[in-house]
Amino acid sequence: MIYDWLHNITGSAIAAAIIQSLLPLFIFILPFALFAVLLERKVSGHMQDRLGPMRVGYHGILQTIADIIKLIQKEDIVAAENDRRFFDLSPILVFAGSYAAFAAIPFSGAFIGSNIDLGIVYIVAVTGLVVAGILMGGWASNNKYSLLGAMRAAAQIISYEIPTLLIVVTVIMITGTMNLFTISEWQTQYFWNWLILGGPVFGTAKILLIPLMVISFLIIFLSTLAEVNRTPFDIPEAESELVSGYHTEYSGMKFAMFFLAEYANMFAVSAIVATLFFGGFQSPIGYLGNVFGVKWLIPIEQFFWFTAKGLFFVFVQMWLRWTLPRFRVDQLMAFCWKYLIPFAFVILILVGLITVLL
Amino acid sequence: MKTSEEIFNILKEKFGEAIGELVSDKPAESVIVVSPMEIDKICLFLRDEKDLEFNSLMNLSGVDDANGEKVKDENGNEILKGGTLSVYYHLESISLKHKVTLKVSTDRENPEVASVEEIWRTADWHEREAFDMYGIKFLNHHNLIRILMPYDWEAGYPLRKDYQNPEFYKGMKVPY
Amino acid sequence: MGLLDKQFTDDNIVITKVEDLLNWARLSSLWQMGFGLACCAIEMMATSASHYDFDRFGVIPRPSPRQSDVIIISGTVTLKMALRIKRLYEQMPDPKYVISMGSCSNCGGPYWEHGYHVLKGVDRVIPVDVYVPGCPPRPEALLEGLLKLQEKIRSESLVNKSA
Amino acid sequence: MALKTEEMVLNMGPQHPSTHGVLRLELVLDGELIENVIPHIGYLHRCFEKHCEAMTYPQVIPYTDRMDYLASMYNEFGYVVAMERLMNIEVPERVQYIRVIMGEFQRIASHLVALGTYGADIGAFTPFLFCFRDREKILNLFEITCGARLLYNYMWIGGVSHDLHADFIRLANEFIKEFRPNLKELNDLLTFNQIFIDRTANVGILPAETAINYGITGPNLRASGVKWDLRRDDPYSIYDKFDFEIPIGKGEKGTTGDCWDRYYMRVREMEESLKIIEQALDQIPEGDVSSAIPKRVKPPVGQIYARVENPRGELGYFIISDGSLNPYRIKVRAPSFVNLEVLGELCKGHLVADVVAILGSIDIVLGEIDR
Repeated sequence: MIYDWLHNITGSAIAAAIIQSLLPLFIFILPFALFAVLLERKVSGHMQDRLGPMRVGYHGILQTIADIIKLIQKEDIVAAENDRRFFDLSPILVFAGSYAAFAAIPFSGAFIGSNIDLGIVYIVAVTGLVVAGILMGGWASNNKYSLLGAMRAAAQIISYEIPTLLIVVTVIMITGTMNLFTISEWQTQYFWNWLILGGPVFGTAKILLIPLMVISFLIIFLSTLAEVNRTPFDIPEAESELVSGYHTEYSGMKFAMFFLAEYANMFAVSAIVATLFFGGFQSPIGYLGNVFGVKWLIPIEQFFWFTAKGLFFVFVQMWLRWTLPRFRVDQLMAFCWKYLIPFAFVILILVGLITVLL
Repeated sequence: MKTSEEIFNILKEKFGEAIGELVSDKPAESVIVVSPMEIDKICLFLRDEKDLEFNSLMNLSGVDDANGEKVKDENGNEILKGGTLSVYYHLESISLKHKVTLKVSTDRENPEVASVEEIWRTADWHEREAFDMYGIKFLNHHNLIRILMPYDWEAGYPLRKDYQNPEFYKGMKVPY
Repeated sequence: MGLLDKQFTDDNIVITKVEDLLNWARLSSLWQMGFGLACCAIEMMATSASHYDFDRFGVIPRPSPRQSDVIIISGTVTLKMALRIKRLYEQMPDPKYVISMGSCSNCGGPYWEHGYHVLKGVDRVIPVDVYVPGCPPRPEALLEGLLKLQEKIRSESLVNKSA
Repeated sequence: MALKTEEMVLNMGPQHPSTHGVLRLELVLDGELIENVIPHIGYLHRCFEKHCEAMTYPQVIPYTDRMDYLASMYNEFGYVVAMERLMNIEVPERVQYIRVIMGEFQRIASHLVALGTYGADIGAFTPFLFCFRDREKILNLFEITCGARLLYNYMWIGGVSHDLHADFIRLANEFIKEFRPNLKELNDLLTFNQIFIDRTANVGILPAETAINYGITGPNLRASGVKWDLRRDDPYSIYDKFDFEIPIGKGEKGTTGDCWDRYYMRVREMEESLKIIEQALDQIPEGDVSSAIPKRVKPPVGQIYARVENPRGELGYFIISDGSLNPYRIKVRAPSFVNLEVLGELCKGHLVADVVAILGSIDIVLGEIDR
């Protein structure tokens, strides 16, 4: 594990912990956010018969870097009517919420920020901070659009946490653990052992589980989509209605933090979906490291598979964003309370029965 | 289908004095001149009478007739004194497919016309526009305020023929 | 200008290099305020659309003035609108730029003489960086205007304010 | 006892992503429910009518372009029809055909913008760009005809400024062939998307009675189920020579006269326009396009109200001539100006998001509202 290795070379538990906690930020979240923003623009461009950024670096690869450097230079506006303290705190809280989630995400067999036993519950809990941040920002902005956006966001995120949690509980019943690392390990090696295909169990249970798991996957994917405010659930920042929702009043780096948090969040929820249903860091087709007997290759391969799966779901999110229109706020709530939650409950009960009886 | 003459005769019979003349010299369309204070009753009749059914007001336009005398004001600008402002109503029946044009003329110094806003809701903004541009006051209009010009525009009614542009508006120079 | 304004008194090699980096970032990421006024706004939309693709230059529309760098005044500015434009301009964070697109916002255009309600040139209320002539300017003209603005930003300096 | 809540007044515009220009809406809200919508217009008042009085008759044409800048060709069309009636000019047949072709192309281009921006209002950004891609091809056709992309000054009193380019008919036919599949693609992507239907069906229902009383015209009136099209009911130019249908709203996905109907009306009108263009391209005769253009436009004393079916509804020109070279008074009956009035009525009891949907479905152009 990285921590032990760091502990060995630094000789200090605190230093090792600090370095380890910063690692995901620097080796993963920041590069990922830079990459994802560009990817978003490229994907949207190509879907719309355009090219997207072309002038900054080869095919615009430096575009986001330019954006960030520019945002650093921008004036940081705090209007007289803003509630200064909360206005400043909000982007930090939002970013912290999505960043903290990365602590429990198992990137590979050798690299997980903190291998806590309550991993999945921790992630769901800590992303709740985001709601507080958004509400704070919307209120402190003292802008009616921001306020409406924040209210919508709070209602939406809290509602959609329920189906997410129900599905998470379903998964916990099958796997018998809340530890994300163990859940990943449990869906060993090949893709037929992934939970979406019933997990590494055989017989009647597997056949019964497959349709349930497919539906659970759809439910959790949709509800996590709503939790990160992506189309078709992007009503908190609905551009055509609320200008840009809760971050209307933010400029410069504070806005960049919201931006960064959004993309970090996108990956976080993709990672959760991938971990729960698609084998986490496990390769679908076995490891080259095993074939050639090179043990140190395996964690790297695992890291590759994990990011690939995560990026795939991020891509799906973008794909949806540039294809679908947006729900209305009441339809969004109805969708959650009238469809997702009842379905999730039924699945919870059925899976409970299956695990008890078979 | 009814021609303007037929409609004119029906109106003349019904309203008598309030109906003026029928102007119909080619190539112009024929226009029925009516009294500005009776226009609302006439319009209501035109809308509700069975074989007329003018259910749509196509257009309502104010016109400055500029038929008063020209005098110089204290700044040496030419302004018009006296004369009339007119309002044209273009009515149409979507079901019976006939049209008619009404015209009212009112005093330029104190232009007052009865509002037809209650009869056709579309008249609301048209009348506000005529008020905005010519200062014609539509009696019984529920919200007769400026519509295109700023609410605090004080320099008069721009489409009148003797309108003078102000030099400044809120610190911005108006002329080129 | 923004945070770094007036904090350097003399020129040296480090500052020049930093300057280049900062200018490069600014000019390659000009977020435009999604705001159209009149006819020119349609050509501005056409410029953002597939055929001309503003996004190639890093220009994306932002709905909020707080997050935009450049405001394109695309169309006739009326007296009623002028004060709002001034306000929007004031709401944008520094460094900010203005492109005046089309004859109307340059000088009143076809409405210069009898337009009793038209502001004859947006530069009477806010400072303009680049004027794009035309009625309306073709999308190519607007792109050229953007390139001119980029050129202008490239020569900006931390030490001396550009004229 | 109901909880008493305080109303909130939300100002939407003049700078807002989906007010389609510089419109300001004052929304009186109870939470997210609309209690009242008060439109404030005039932010683009460019004094069209004052300019007319100072210009000669042909000089007015460029100003008509700039009113409804999405349908410039049709604005000119209306003005020249009015002037020709006033002056009693017989226009060569080729000119009539060219005008109809241009007018219908303009209708398609204008509807494309309407549909695209409507998609963007609802939250789907991609259809917007697809629509603009197709519109660009129509603009190319206009460009080879008269050299301008947006504001043409093409139709003159008694004729048109240039004859068709030698390649025009071939290119137009190519466009039609390309455009039909694209229209189907738009339908698949947006029109029949379930989320889109949920957002627009049964929203902002406009009954026929109300529509007529408010003077609504064009696609908005037809979507309410009234078969009223000036191309049929008050023919001008040569529209009586073509075979086309007038689609009306049937409430397929909800109630007749809802937003979806108004949206779909435009899709179907584009199909009809394509039919008209195809017929016109087939039948167009040879001839001179400038033979009837008068050297000096000096109409007799009189007044006329002439109207055409603009992409947005009834565009009427009320022209008073005093026998001189300048018009005495031109008043424009702008379809958007009249159509927008009904907004408050439609929005009551809906949510904030619906205001955007309803406003988009009315399809307004501020240049025409404020003139």
